[in-house]
Amino acid sequence: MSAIPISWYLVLSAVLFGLGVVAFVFKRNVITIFMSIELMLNAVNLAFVAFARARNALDGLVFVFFVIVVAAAEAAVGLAIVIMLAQHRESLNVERVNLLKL
Amino acid sequence: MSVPIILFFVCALLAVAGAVLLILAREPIHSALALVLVMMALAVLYLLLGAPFVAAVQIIVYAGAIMVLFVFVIMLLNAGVEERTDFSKIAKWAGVPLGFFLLLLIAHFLARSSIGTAIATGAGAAAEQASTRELSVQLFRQYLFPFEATSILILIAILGALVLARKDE
Amino acid sequence: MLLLDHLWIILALPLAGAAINGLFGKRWPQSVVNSVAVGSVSLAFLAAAETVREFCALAPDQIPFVGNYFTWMVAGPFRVNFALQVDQLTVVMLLTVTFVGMLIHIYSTGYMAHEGGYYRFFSYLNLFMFFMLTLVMAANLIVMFVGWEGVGLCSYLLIGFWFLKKSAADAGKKAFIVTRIGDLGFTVGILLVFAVFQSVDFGTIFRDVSQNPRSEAVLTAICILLFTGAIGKSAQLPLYVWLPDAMEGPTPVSALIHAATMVTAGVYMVARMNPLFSRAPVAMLVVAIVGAVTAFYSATIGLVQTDIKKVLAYSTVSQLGYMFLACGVGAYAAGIFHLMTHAFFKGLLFLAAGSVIHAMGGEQDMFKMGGLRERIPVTYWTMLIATLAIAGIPGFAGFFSKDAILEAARVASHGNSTIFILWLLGVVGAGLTSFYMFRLVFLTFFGKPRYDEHKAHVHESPKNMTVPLMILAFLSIFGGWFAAPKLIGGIDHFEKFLSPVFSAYAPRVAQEEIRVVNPALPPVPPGYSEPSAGMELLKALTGVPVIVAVLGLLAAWWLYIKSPDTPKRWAQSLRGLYLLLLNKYYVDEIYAALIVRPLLWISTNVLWHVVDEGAIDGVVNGTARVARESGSELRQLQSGNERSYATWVVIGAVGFTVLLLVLLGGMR
Amino acid sequence: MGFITQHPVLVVSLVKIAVLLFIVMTALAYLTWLERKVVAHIQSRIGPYYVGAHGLLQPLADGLKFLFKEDMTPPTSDRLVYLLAPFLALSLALTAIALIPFGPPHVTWLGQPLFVVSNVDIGLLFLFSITSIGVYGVALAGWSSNSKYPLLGGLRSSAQMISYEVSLTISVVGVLLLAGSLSFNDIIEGQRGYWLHFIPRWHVFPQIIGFLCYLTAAIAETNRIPFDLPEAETELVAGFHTEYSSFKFAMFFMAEYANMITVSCLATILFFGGWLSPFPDSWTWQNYLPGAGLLLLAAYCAYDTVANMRGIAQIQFAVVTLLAGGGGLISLYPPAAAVIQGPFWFTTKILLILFFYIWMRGTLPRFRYDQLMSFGWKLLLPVSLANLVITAFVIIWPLLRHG
Repeated sequence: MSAIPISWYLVLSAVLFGLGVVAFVFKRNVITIFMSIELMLNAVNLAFVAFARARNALDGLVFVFFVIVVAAAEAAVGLAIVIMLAQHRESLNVERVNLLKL
Repeated sequence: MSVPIILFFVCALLAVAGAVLLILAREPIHSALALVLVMMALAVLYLLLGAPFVAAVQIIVYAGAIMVLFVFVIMLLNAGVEERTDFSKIAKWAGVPLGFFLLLLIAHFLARSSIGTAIATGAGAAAEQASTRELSVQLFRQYLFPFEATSILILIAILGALVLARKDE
Repeated sequence: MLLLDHLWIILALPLAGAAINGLFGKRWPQSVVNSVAVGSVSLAFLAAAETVREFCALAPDQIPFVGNYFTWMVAGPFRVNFALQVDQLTVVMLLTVTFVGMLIHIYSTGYMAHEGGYYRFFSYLNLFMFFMLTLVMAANLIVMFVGWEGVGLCSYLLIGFWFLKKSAADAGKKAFIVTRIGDLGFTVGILLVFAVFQSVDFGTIFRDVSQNPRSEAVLTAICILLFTGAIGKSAQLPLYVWLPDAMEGPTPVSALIHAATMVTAGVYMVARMNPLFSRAPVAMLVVAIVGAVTAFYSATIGLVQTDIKKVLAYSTVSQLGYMFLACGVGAYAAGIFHLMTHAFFKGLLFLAAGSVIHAMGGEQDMFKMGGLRERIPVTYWTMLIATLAIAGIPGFAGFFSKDAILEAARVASHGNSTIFILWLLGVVGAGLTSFYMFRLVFLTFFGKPRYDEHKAHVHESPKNMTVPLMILAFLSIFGGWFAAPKLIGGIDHFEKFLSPVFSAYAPRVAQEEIRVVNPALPPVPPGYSEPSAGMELLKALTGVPVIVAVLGLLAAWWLYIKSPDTPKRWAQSLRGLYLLLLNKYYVDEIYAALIVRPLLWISTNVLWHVVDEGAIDGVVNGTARVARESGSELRQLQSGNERSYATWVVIGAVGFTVLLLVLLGGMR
Repeated sequence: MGFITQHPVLVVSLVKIAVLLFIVMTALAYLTWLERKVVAHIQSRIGPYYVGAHGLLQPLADGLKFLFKEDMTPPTSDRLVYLLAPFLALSLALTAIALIPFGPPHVTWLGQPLFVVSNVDIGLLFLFSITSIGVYGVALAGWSSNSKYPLLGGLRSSAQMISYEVSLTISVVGVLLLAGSLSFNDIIEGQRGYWLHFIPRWHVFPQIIGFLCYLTAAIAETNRIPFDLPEAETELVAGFHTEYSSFKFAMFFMAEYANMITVSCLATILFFGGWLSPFPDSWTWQNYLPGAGLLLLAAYCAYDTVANMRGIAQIQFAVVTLLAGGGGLISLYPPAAAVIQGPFWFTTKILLILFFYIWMRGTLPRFRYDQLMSFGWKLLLPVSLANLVITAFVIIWPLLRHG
């Protein structure tokens, strides 16, 4: 049973994070933007777990735990907001949500 | 080629594919499914990293609860194909390339970083597995306060969601 | 040691009174306001008394007793604690202020009974007490300065108490501004003190100055600057002009602030700083000269005033002059002694005058009074006693103090012609004093009534006004008897009591002087033969001051009882002089011409039109314009488009990552 | 071949998976038969009778019917997802069963435990993670068929499943606290022994509230009556699988029954001591109970064959009789009997619970949707939470008392 370098995991997580960022900028649908945030969080989690493994300390895992919890809370509130948004203006497209625009 | 390495590559591939799909898909549901795919792959990777508990939590909470919530909302709002408006030039011309640049940058340096080259033996080595017991001990001893804090956070989140979703009489 | 450890209580009481009345008094009936105001001050007096009792139990090395409450400000070496102290000098002031203050509060409850803004008046009065006590108990110059300015503020508020009356409001402003001139000097003085001694604590300063010698020039500068403040506050030449106008305020205010306590703050300050003054002979001389000249000068003005309160005002100015004269010749004890007695009889005079005015229904012109003797006997008798006291008739408080001052001046004038002249001025001033005071009494109480019997229904004041009068009258008689034994060659207990304060840090030379004026201090220098008790008494009783006082009395009697029409004839014949005096030497007009108008012109044409409109407004508007225009430019960034925001975030992240990883050479 | 010899685990696992799949599939098929029979008898009907003796071949027939029906996909539907949904549902349902240990771990084959496909030491968590994914099958089916009834059904079921999953999990935690482990084997072994020498130390007794909560939530999870809102035919034709026909429909069908089995397995493990027998080991005769049971069955079948059966049915039943009798005889052979023990008890318990399920279905009416929701959130969740808190306190109490 041979070994997998931690760096592979880290690179993978970096790639996922980058993709998340791209998605965040690229997508226009509020919900999908939300998802891209979740994607970034996941990437970070992967990095955490990898580090935890490398330094074989459990703190990384605990952190993942917290990240997941916070993500859950965020999703709850965020989606509630999204629903409000959808009710108040018929579009989920963030570019149509521009009351702040001058 | 040994089992873990194959597994790793398969999962990594799936994850990246999922992420790309998330970007390319125009149906929100498809994006959601792609994200679920990513999460599954990550869960397997966690198993490889010898963190079965985190893997399970990942699936239960992320795939099983959060993403279901997303799907639910999408179905509720019946969110159709996203329209391709293009109001912000900067997002188009600067954002995406910069995002990729960031991606490559971080990847590059992580690959070169000292901790990156640390070797981890794959999953299956039972001794290497982070035991759930230790994890819980850590969580409830050392990280008790953050734990409580998050519980309060969740409570607040629930209340917030309720207030937002309530029909204003 | 109950109260010594909590000196702040004495301050807190009046402050609390002021706060309560000021905040809630408006809705309360007079009785409640009274009880709060008088109660707080009376308690303060009791507290002071208790403090004094505990103070007397202290060992000499514990004096001055300093109470440090909290560090107020710290800036580098500049460190100020909110500290209070008690020593003999403080004790005298404390008792005087609280006691007279209490009496005047009681008096006011009667005098102000029919006035609007009753609660406001008492709130101010209590506030004044608070600041005055702060001033008196301060253990360093800064805290003292707080009290100093505070009493100034209260004086302003109370002079302008009837702020609807323009003259009152103006008088208030005048008092404030004029004293401000002096305070400028005082402030600079304080700064200089700090610059020289690196501290503002009295104890530190005095120890320092007594141990290592300082250049006399610097000390002189300091003392003169501080004395400027005193000039302003205690209405000496040339800044006395505000005090007569201050009579616009209610009479109790004139009594408390402009006779008994506040105006004497200057004297107190000089006495307090005696270790410095004693080392600056030139400054001392200045103090003496200013004092003596003021004493004489304002006495002359007092001769011809017709307004009863104006007369008292000028007499106050002149009495203050005497105190400064005393300090100037190094007889601080005598000065403080006179301060105390003066607080009694001048307070009494004002209150009595107030009672007269009250009786006359607001009439203040003495030539519209007369023959009130039978109508208001209590007022008459008390006022008579006060007059005898101020005139320096033997046996009354004023006699002892004024005698001590003149005696000190006389002794100091040995082989010093300047001081001899000052002494001369003082003596003549004393004569004038007794003259115009008796003129006041005769005009007011004797002769036939010169007012309309039917309009003014004259009536004696109520108890709460007359009782304080009587108490003060008692004090005006016996308040000076501490010094009585000296008359028969014995010890002046008052001086003896105060001597620690003035001798502790006194320089060699100064000690000589003090010893001369203060036989209590052995050893007696050679060539000074101890005369017999009888001789001493005789000398004291037939001393020059007494003689001139009696002469003044007789003159007044002759002019205003015997042949009342003589003054008019003299006024006719000496018209120029008369007018000059009547118009107070035209000082106000001169000031207006020399200072006020140019100032107004400058501030209108230069400060207003050029500096304010041009520079300041220009800067302000310019800033606003810059902000607005840059804002309208930057607004472009705020597209309100979430995706562009996201992109900015990404750009920032990339920049930061590059910085972190590339510049800091990756993670190794 | 070398690869295989290197990794015996793979071989064994593959074989076990194959066998399990076969068993479970048949079990599913005959579960439908059982259900129909029982309900029929509850309603004093006969139920499937003519296809095979006692309708024993009915499931087979149904299966064939499904296979040959036209498989239509609505044109407006989202193809990929439409296909994905049933596969997801069924595959997940079957995967879950792979975690269930049907017998004690010490019975091994090639060094691998025989009665469980994958022996994970936090099996429970994994089981939950798999079941939690199960929602997608329904939700996606509802969405992808792009018509209103399925959409509503999908919405309902996803909402319902999320809601009840919470109380399901929480109601189980009580048991976890008692067992102090997430591994099925530990949990089961923890229930070995007796109170007062005759009451088995099963968790049902201390955790009775937890069990009731679990049962309710489980029924809701599997969309069974009285919680089968997602396919409430009176309101929305057939709920999320309205648009599905033929074999895809069958997949949903099987998935539902598979879920039932999983859930009852879990109930058995957590509350009824899994493969442990209710009797003390000292009663050695209990080793012969399986054999005896099978022989009794064989006897009955034999009688039936002779008495009532005619024609083909008679032959079929003879076969059944022979199978039962043979099985009985084999399991009377002591080593076999010892091996059979665990699975025997396990299946017995499962069968009882499944019977209960069907019984419920025959008895109870359907909830209204708002009732369902308020019941889940306002009654079930608080109760299970209270149960959890009380259990935790009872466990902690001694520690609190002395250090």
